Amino acid sequence: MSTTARMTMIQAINSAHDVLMERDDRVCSFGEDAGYFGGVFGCTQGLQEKYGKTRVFDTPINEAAIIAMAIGMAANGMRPIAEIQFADYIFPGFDQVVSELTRLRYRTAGQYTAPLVLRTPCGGGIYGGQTHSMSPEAFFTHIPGLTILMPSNPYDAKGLLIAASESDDPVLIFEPKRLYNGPFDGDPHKPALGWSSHDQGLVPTGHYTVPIGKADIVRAGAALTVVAYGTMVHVALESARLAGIDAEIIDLRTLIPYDMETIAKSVNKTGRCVVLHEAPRTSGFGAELIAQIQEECFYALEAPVKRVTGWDTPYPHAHEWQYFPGQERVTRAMTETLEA
Amino acid sequence: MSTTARMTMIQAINSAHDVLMERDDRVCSFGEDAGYFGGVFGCTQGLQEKYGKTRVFDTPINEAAIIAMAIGMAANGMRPIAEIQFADYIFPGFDQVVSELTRLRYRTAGQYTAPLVLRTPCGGGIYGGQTHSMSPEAFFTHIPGLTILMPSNPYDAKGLLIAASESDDPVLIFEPKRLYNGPFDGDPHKPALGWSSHDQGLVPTGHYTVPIGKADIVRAGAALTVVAYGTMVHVALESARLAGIDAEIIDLRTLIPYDMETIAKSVNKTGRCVVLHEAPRTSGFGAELIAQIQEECFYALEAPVKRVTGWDTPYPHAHEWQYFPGQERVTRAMTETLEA
Amino acid sequence: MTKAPIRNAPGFTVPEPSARPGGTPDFSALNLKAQESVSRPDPACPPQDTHFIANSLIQVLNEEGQAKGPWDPKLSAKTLREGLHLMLKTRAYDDRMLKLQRQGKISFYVKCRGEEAIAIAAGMALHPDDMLFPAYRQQGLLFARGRDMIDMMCHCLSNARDNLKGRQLPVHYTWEEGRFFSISGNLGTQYPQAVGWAMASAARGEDTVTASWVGDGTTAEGDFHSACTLASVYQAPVILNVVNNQWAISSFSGIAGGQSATFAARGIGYGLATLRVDGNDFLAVYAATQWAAERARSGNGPTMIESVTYRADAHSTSDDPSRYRPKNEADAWPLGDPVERLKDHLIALGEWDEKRQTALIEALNKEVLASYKKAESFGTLRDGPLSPVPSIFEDVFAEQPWHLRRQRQDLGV
Amino acid sequence: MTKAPIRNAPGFTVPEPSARPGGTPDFSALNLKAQESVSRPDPACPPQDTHFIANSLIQVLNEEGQAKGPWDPKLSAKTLREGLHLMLKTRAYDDRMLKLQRQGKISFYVKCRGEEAIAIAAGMALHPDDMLFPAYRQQGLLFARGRDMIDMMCHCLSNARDNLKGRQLPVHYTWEEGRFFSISGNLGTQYPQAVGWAMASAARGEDTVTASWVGDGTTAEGDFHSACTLASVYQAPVILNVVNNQWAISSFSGIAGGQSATFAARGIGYGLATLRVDGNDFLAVYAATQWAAERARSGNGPTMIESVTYRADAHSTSDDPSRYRPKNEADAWPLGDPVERLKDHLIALGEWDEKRQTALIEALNKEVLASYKKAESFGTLRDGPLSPVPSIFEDVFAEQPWHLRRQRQDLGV
Ligand SMILES: Cc1ncc(C[n+]2csc(CCOP(=O)(O)OP(=O)(O)O)c2C)c(N)n1
Ligand SMILES: Cc1ncc(C[n+]2csc(CCOP(=O)(O)OP(=O)(O)O)c2C)c(N)n1
Ligand SMILES: [Mg+2]
Ligand SMILES: [Mg+2]
Repeated sequence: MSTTARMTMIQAINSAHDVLMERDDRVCSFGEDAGYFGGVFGCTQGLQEKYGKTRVFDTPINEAAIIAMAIGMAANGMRPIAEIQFADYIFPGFDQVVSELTRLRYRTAGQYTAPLVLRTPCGGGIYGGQTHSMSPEAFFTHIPGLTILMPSNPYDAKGLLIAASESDDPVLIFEPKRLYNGPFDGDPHKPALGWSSHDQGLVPTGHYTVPIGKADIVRAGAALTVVAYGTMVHVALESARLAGIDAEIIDLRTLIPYDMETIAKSVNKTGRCVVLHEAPRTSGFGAELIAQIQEECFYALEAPVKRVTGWDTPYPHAHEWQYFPGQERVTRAMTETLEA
Repeated sequence: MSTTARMTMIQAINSAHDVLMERDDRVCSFGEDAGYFGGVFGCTQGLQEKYGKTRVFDTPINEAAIIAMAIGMAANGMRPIAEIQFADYIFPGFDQVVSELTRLRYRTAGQYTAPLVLRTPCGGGIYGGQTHSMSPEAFFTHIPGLTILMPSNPYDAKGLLIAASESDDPVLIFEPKRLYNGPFDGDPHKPALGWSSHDQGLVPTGHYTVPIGKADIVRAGAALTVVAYGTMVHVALESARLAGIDAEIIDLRTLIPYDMETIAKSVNKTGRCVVLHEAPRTSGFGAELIAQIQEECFYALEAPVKRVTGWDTPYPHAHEWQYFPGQERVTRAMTETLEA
Repeated sequence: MTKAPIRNAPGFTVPEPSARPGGTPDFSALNLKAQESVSRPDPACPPQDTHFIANSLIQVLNEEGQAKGPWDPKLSAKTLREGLHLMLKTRAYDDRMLKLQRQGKISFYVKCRGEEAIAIAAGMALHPDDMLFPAYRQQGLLFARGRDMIDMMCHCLSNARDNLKGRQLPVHYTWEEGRFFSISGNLGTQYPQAVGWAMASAARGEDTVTASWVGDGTTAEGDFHSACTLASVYQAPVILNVVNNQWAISSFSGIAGGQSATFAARGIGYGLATLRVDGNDFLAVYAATQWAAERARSGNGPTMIESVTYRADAHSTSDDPSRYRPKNEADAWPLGDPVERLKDHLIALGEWDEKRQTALIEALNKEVLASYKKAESFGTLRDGPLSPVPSIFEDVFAEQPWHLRRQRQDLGV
Repeated sequence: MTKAPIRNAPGFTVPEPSARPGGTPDFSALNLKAQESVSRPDPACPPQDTHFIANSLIQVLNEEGQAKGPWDPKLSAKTLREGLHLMLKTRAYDDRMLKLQRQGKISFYVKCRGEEAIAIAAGMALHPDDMLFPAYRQQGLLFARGRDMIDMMCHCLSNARDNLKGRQLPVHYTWEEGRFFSISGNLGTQYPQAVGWAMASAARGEDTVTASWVGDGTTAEGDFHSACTLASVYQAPVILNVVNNQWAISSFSGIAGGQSATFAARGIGYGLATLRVDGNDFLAVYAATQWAAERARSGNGPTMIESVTYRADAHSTSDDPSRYRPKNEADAWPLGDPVERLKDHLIALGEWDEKRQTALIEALNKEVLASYKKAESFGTLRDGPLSPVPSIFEDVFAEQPWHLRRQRQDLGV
């Protein structure tokens, strides 16, 4: 199938489910409000009607139970895709991820595996307050055995979800909810954009994959390297454009295992680097990237690698835009890095 | 009281409880097997008999419940010290730490606070396999609002625990269980040492504190800086001694908020740095330290900062000493950093 | 080895509500027949003596608006009128706040329409020193405790006078002065904390009781089990309320196990005292709360109370229930509306009339509007003023550590 | 507001066992009187019809060694002898492994003395295709399923033939071929996973049943609640076993809420079928398992079974029970020893005698020793050989990513 269609990120995720479930009856999908209703963001809408209640269904409100159930089903030959309603609510299930999901293959020496996908909307920018805005990816990047993805557009969202479900490893996908209905460049005062005019809003209707472990250079440049993922990719693009900086902007897409080859090649070329994420700074995923960058690119670096991140506080509600690492802070970090 | 006594780390922790409970009847202590039995490592032995069952008691096996109960008690004027039997088992309570404990002061604008201490034995070196060997500190360092400590000897263990309980913030203390009964320099073939001949095994019997947020330079040196904590402090000391390297070795003691002033001063002086921890490498706490060091000491650094860590795998049982970042690996990293 | 008969397993069950949009709701499976004959055990009785109530329903107000049976708390007309007043106030407040959200003045809101009796009756039955750990749908407790409405609105407006400094989403109230704990966005987390709070009170020899509330959906969370286990083991002076309003966003109570057992029955397994009560019956909720409070206060341990009610409105301002349940489902709800039922009772007693009702509603609407005018004068989320920007770096720790100081500087504030 | 009577709260309760070291144990509160008269509902009955059993006790073997009552599974003498054989084998294995741990040959061990009937009878009553999610004290299931003892020992020795490549602590068996899941060091985590497994089986229309086991102490974990909730909502073909052996390391069952209700009663709150069974009665465990398996297999949903037993030995090789319970407590245990009781029954039937018993034990001891000699020839933890060092970097992911490849190189292997 080579037809394409304009899709929002939500539609692209929905389409990925549809493609997967059509092809493989081991694929099933569940979560809080994810069955009949199709999810509070609508990512699984229409699927229960199409595939029936034992393949698409609602779950009790217990994130540990959802993940544990998914592990049991996956170990028993299914390919579950489970939705955690908000990334902020994944922590009751953290133990099932750390102690169980990601160790099963290892501790059984391959006798049992749990190839499943957990999807969860993350990130701020929607006035969601401290319990609907978290970007908790860093916690998960420290867990051996977990593949972690974060798409920044509909095309990648669908292609990565299909790749994730077809992978033999457990995969956690963070979906930046601020991007569900359109790109967001960090400026809350602009009118909201849809995906309809965006390159990556054109999505094949059929099966395709975006490779796990491969970053995407969304803007080639020579002055400095910006490593970003999720919403921050769009903030980086717009900040560079506005400031007229010839940045090479990398959309990581896969957080674990991250594409160090692409990063190192870029930093070795530019000699300067800024790392962005919405999550708090201390022990955020940026720390890992920087530790690795300074190790591999030490002699090429002409300035310290800067990070622009959320603050080390809970995500405040009213001061959303003072918390969110927006264009002003990104531009300043790029400029300072160029001038250092 | 200025008397001192020879204590193991277990005895020092026990003594800290005793001093605290004697002085302040808001202090109470509980955990799985921590009441009548006094804890599987004996850290709270004798306390129930002395202070009674509503101050020292056993809990159901539910780490979320333990932490939640402690939050409720702390918010209601107590000063609980709760034991999590092994750090590997703290994850069922992760949500209570991330979403509740560490946000209470913030989200209530100071109307409610939860000043409490969580203590938990961590780390490897005891053939405990993947569920009795974890060093999960990095997960917690990404949570705003949590003070995190890790002592490397009896003196610090007692002084930090007293400081923690007297702090108005929630404090998580990781206790390297390999050090409970004696220092361990990373060589499993040497006969086990006790604390009796170690400087820091001499502990005041009464009240004193070790300041939170202050690192300890356990060896002054000029050739390079080693940042370590817990068991790795001893491994670093012995590795430097054996290799005859004039390392400046910093025992961090407080992980959050870490003593960047001491680290930066040292690295600016030596120009070279190695960071050590037992936990897996990717997104370990070493990444945060390195990201900050390269930012603050960039122009002083003469070589990339190296990390010596556990591998990005679950902690294997039989190959304990191939996993543990021992003397050979530490020495090699120091040497390579000196030669880089 | 034995050989079991080989049959084709029928797959697993996914519970379904009695009706979806377009269908006809049917609540008969809930067994909500008039139950005024449920006996009232002594509040100091063994828990087992209450377990039959988990499969029954405590009701005081019958269909004729009369108070009947052993659970009648025999409240004065003054108290009943106060209850009605507070419920109507809650409803007037809710309606206004919804409008404000639609106008973009506040970012989010959650109504409790149809569930007013649960918070108001409990709030009145408890002692002012008793501690409250509510969920987000018990705003009535704040009114019952006499919180200033302007303060509540300032919180929802996230303005400069928000006592939470704009840090929390609207309706996530905290009010220390009123012994009202902090509402968490994370479901159920406060339930076991309430038990810890109660234990600390008991350890100090205080005679206060702690009460907490979760929804039917939230009973599925592990923290529900934590609370029940702690309460059972330590016999803490705590009241664990389950507000079964039939829905958890789009999931009906069956998705939390409500088709297999009542939620009150969960308490049986822990040896808790268990009451199941008509949550739309002000007097029944009052009586059950009073019973449980007396039990806890006199050292006889915890009680679980399921209040059976119906979420008459959307889950929140982000929700559209017409997509998952029949539009008329609220009307089909067999337990009626709590406000109407208390009003009818007062009228039947000759202590109230429709004219006073209309006047009261009007007065409350005016009060709410006037309060809002005042609250708005302290700012709105959209137009400010908000709490000072540096406040976002405060209260993370008791004292600001170096890294937060630097981050504040980095923001230039 | 009402004013409750002001009393001094008595503080909270911390449950205590009937006796501590030096004291005299008393198990009368457990209500373990002979209960051979407990009726046996139809396995397809509504869950409620079983709830009375949660507060009773299914027993088949009476004090005279006779099989009585409606639960008697009427097994052949051959099957009974097989059960005895397997229990004795488990015991012989346990005793040898303890010695080996004391000699430093293995790093850790957990015995199941006194609880052999629970695993062996269940293992025999289930179908070989049924799936097992055990805790660490059901090693008997491996024997019941016919696992090679040498393989089990190789795992415990962490040697080159350990099928887990030395990655797990001893006794954390996995055996895919025998449909035996991976034992986790983390308590309770596998319980809700078992429900998920069962749901997948049911979704495919298979007629297999999934069974899982946790200890009394573990029932307190949130995952216990997760499993019960899932089982209740989806009516999965699963058997949820609680092995109540009175202790959780040093904490007696009261610290898990066992003084407030039986553990079987937990199931009532979820509307599960609930059985409480004499765990030291081989026939009773067999019958209960058979009942629950038949129920699940025929699409009638989940069952919770509490097996009441006693942990006759230390928690593990790291434990010293004399520090927290009376030395003679095992002797005071009213339900006796499962091996002795089955032996007495067989003797009473004229199908066994003391001589054969002695001979069997001797033969088993020999078998175990011979197996050990063989197993040891494949290596020990202390002296090797172990699985190859590079294996520590394998099986983290399906394929080794770059960072693990580098780490392997860094280790020089
Ligand atoms: C841990 C967690 N998971 C999921 C959510 C999202 N969520 C918010 S309200 C809600 C439904 C709660 O239903 P119920 O407990 O019945 O309370 P009700 O809204 O009916 O009052 C859900 C799933 C959450 N807030 N926290
Ligand atoms: C999550 C978790 N918390 C704590 C422990 C430590 N621990 C191991 S066994 C045990 C006691 C378990 O008791 P029970 O469930 O009764 O099983 P039994 O040992 O009696 O068979 C404890 C607390 C653990 N393994 N996992
Ligand atoms: Mg509800
Ligand atoms: Mg036990």
